[in-house]
Amino acid sequence: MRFAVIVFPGSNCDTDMYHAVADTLGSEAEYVWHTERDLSRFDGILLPGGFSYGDYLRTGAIARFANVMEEVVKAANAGKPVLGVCNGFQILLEAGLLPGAMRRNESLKFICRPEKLVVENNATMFTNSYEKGEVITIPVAHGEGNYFCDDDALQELEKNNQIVFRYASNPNGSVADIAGITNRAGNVLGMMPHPERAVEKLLGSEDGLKLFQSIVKSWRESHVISSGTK
Amino acid sequence: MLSHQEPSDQQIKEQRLYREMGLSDNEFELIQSIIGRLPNWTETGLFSVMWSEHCSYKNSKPVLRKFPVEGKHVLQGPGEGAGIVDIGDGQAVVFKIESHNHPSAIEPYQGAATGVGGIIRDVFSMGARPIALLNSLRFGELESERVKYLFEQVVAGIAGYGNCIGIPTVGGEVQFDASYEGNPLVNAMCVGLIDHKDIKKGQAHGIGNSVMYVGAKTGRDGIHGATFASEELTDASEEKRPAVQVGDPFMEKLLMEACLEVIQGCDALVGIQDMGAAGLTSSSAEMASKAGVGIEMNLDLVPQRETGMTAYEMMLSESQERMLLVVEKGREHEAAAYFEKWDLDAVTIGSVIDEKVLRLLHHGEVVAELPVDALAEDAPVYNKPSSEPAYFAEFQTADPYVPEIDSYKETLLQLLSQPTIASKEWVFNQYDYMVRTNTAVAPGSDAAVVRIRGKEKALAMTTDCNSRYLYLDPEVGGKIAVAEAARNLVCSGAKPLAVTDCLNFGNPEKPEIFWQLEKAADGMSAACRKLETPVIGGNVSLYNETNGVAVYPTPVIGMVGLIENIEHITTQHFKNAGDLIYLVGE
Amino acid sequence: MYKVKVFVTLKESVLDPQGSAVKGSLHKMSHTEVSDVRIGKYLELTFEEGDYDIDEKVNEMCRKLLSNPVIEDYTYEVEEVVAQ
Amino acid sequence: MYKVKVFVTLKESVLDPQGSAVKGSLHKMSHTEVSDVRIGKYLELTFEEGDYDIDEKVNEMCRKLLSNPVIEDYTYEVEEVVAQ
Ligand SMILES: Nc1ncnc2c1ncn2[C@@H]1O[C@H](COP(=O)(O)OP(=O)(O)O)[C@@H](O)[C@H]1O
Repeated sequence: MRFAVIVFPGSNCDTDMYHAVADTLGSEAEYVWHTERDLSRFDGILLPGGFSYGDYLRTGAIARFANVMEEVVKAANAGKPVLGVCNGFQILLEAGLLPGAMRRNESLKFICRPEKLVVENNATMFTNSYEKGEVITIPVAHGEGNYFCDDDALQELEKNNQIVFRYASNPNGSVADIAGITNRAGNVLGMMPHPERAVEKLLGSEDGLKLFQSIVKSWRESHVISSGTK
Repeated sequence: MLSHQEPSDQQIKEQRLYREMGLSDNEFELIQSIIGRLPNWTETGLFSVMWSEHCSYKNSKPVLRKFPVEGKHVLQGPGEGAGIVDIGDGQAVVFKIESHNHPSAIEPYQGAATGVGGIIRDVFSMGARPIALLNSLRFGELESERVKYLFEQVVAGIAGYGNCIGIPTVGGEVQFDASYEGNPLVNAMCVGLIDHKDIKKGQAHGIGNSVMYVGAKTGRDGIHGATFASEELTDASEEKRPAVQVGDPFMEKLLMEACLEVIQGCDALVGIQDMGAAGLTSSSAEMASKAGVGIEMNLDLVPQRETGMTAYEMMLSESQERMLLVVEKGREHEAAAYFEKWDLDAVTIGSVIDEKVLRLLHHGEVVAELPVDALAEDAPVYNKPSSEPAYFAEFQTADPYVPEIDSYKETLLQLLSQPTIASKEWVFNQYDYMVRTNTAVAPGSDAAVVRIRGKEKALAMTTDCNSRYLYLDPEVGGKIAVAEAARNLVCSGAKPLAVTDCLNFGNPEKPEIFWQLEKAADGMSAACRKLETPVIGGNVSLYNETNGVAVYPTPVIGMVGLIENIEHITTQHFKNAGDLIYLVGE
Repeated sequence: MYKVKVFVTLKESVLDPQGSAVKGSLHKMSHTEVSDVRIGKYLELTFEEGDYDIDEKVNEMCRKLLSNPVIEDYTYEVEEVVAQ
Repeated sequence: MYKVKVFVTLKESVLDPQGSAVKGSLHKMSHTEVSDVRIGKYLELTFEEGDYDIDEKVNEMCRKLLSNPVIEDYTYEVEEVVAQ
């Protein structure tokens, strides 16, 4: 399975994402510059954290106009896994690939620390290696992770099982303790916590590794089936 | 500030206008005798910044000579942007600490943020990839609204810049004491990693080569910042203060990535230096002076953010996020291509010349022409008078203080609730200390540990200084500061390598202050010799006084150590109930 | 030439953490008569002369980039500046 | 009751990195007629009736809390709202 790690000017967790996938997971990964206009060679798209365009105006607002985003939308529509972490999540929101918007943390301060998350839905291509209800430790590092959507949108999210992760103890004021959501189809995941920072014991937690393993597992399964039926 | 008629050279002399720029009568005379004529307005400005304490170390040089600077692993000692120490495998560690005290007192968020930005540029302009940031902060007692505001904003500024650029802030220290009430200290340290083959020095070799400008446009911000940093703060400082520099960490991120790519990939690059204090003036004069050449620049070509800027304003501007490059003639486009990728313009604004002068053209006229060595090398060096303060003699005769403790529990709780001792989680949880996923020991232990990806090694780093000890006895206190830093590293599993220091003191023209400075340096030097941790660079911040009262002598020690195997990493926390506790030492 | 002032505010229904914090501080400073604070963005854009409809332009920019319609509203004012 | 609109802008000579980034982005979206963008804050404050001078109040708040006089300027507009 081949991953693209999209790099915008100001991305700064691109190397973290790359190493998590290439070194720890042992998959193929490639940095892709924001001007790229063809992502067809990739099986999965990763939008890393950071401060694309300095996070000026609104987080993710400027990045979503980058050339590569048209291709990201295409990949999402084609059902490929698309994972946006932190700034990547914010970009997916701005691009309309996920519902809702981000506000500043309730404390108005940047928060960096490990947080406990509850796996709400383990029937996604991103979470099939976790148990439902499993509590995992994944670091957060953001100033604008206060997720907002209106009541109707929230009901939709709940009804369709789109809420994948919730905070065990809400650090930023997010509606319904939401830490990560998918789109309706389940192939686009946005989350504020950083699974790519939790793939090595040396750095404190390995709980994020299963997320990447899940992606590979479901990709393999779907590819074994499809090649088997050919 | 619209450009107005500049005073003539006669007026500068007769009305002693140079004094407002921080030059003394003697210094002005020295300038006249060096150049054999009166300097014009722009030239007076160039001298005033280059001869400020901040750039020339004219008051502190004799003190700095005390430090041991050599060691078998030292690849680059003091003198360049940052010092470099070998760590094996063809790799080296680059680090430096710097102060941004006065700007932070005026505008704490931007002052702290641009302090971080400046130290990062020092490190990547050497060709090193910045891998960690630390800081060392001092404020008045955490009681008044003003101090709380300063503390909050300084921390937010450090976080704002470091988090955005994506370099983890992994450690630091905070002390609260009344002596810092009007003059907080904000010191920032950056640690970088470099391959030996990429070590680039800030020099301007090669007659005819092009001088290129990259990064943010020049505005009127921070004009006279270096001079401002070399004066005491008074109530009148409010009026004198320059337009505050605003940091743009996004611009710096682009600049950092582009510069590292140029340094590693473009062999047309000859030299590179950041425009720090005294901006275009110090970067050009120092690059030329070190290489024994001159530089001619056409100021019309300097990218400008504001209209109608004078030569004086452009040369003294301290706009942030700018770099000066020397590139082989005819190959400018090769360097420029690297910057284009990052949406940055690299503009040729001048060239390296044979005559050892800094020649500036503006609107077709030569507006300044000065010998580069006079600017960069010939600032006077003062051996200030030093005298033991009366308080010191008094302390020596006092009986040692023996605390009486009724309830150990009470006293312990009281101690733990002191802001200086209490947990600093409130601070470091605002810093992204994990980005780049190498932080093996996060803030909260004795020293931070950053592993080196792909190797078994790691680096441990810390900043330390207990200025109360230094006030009581600067020599012993200086030793203690170094020893504390070394202990923090050793306890983390590292062998200390070297030291960078930031000497924050009061007004050196007062003999009692100068005495503190000398004694502290004696103590630090002795400890550094004993521990074999040479001083590979640092920064001096004098005149830390408010309305005549100095801060405690505060020579902050930044120390980096090598952990040869990540298996050796140790943290300070108790691990399991039932483990034995040992007390080691005297 | 036009000078356009754009005001971007959070929708009424969206809780404004910054506004609440400022209100809290104002109350602490005993300005208790302030019953509500909302914080938004204020943008000043300068437009050069050209062959376009200024309202169309501004609305497009606001919808696409300058505001996020999920949580924000915008208003603007256009001022024509006569070149000197 | 008063509704007060406060506009906080960076001083002329102070760098506005946000504004530059937004301008760059507008240009990329081919709105090249935009020659300058400055970004500031916009605050809406609601004041309850009381025994105070509204201008004095607002100026004090602006100077002390709502703007940072070192790098920012402010202006404001007061609108009197008749209680329904
Ligand atoms: N300004 C700061 N920035 C980052 N980390 C800090 C800062 N101040 C303190 N820390 C971290 O908090 C921890 C405790 O600091 P401190 O109370 O000064 O203890 P010590 O004196 O043992 O170093 C250390 O890990 C230190 O790196």
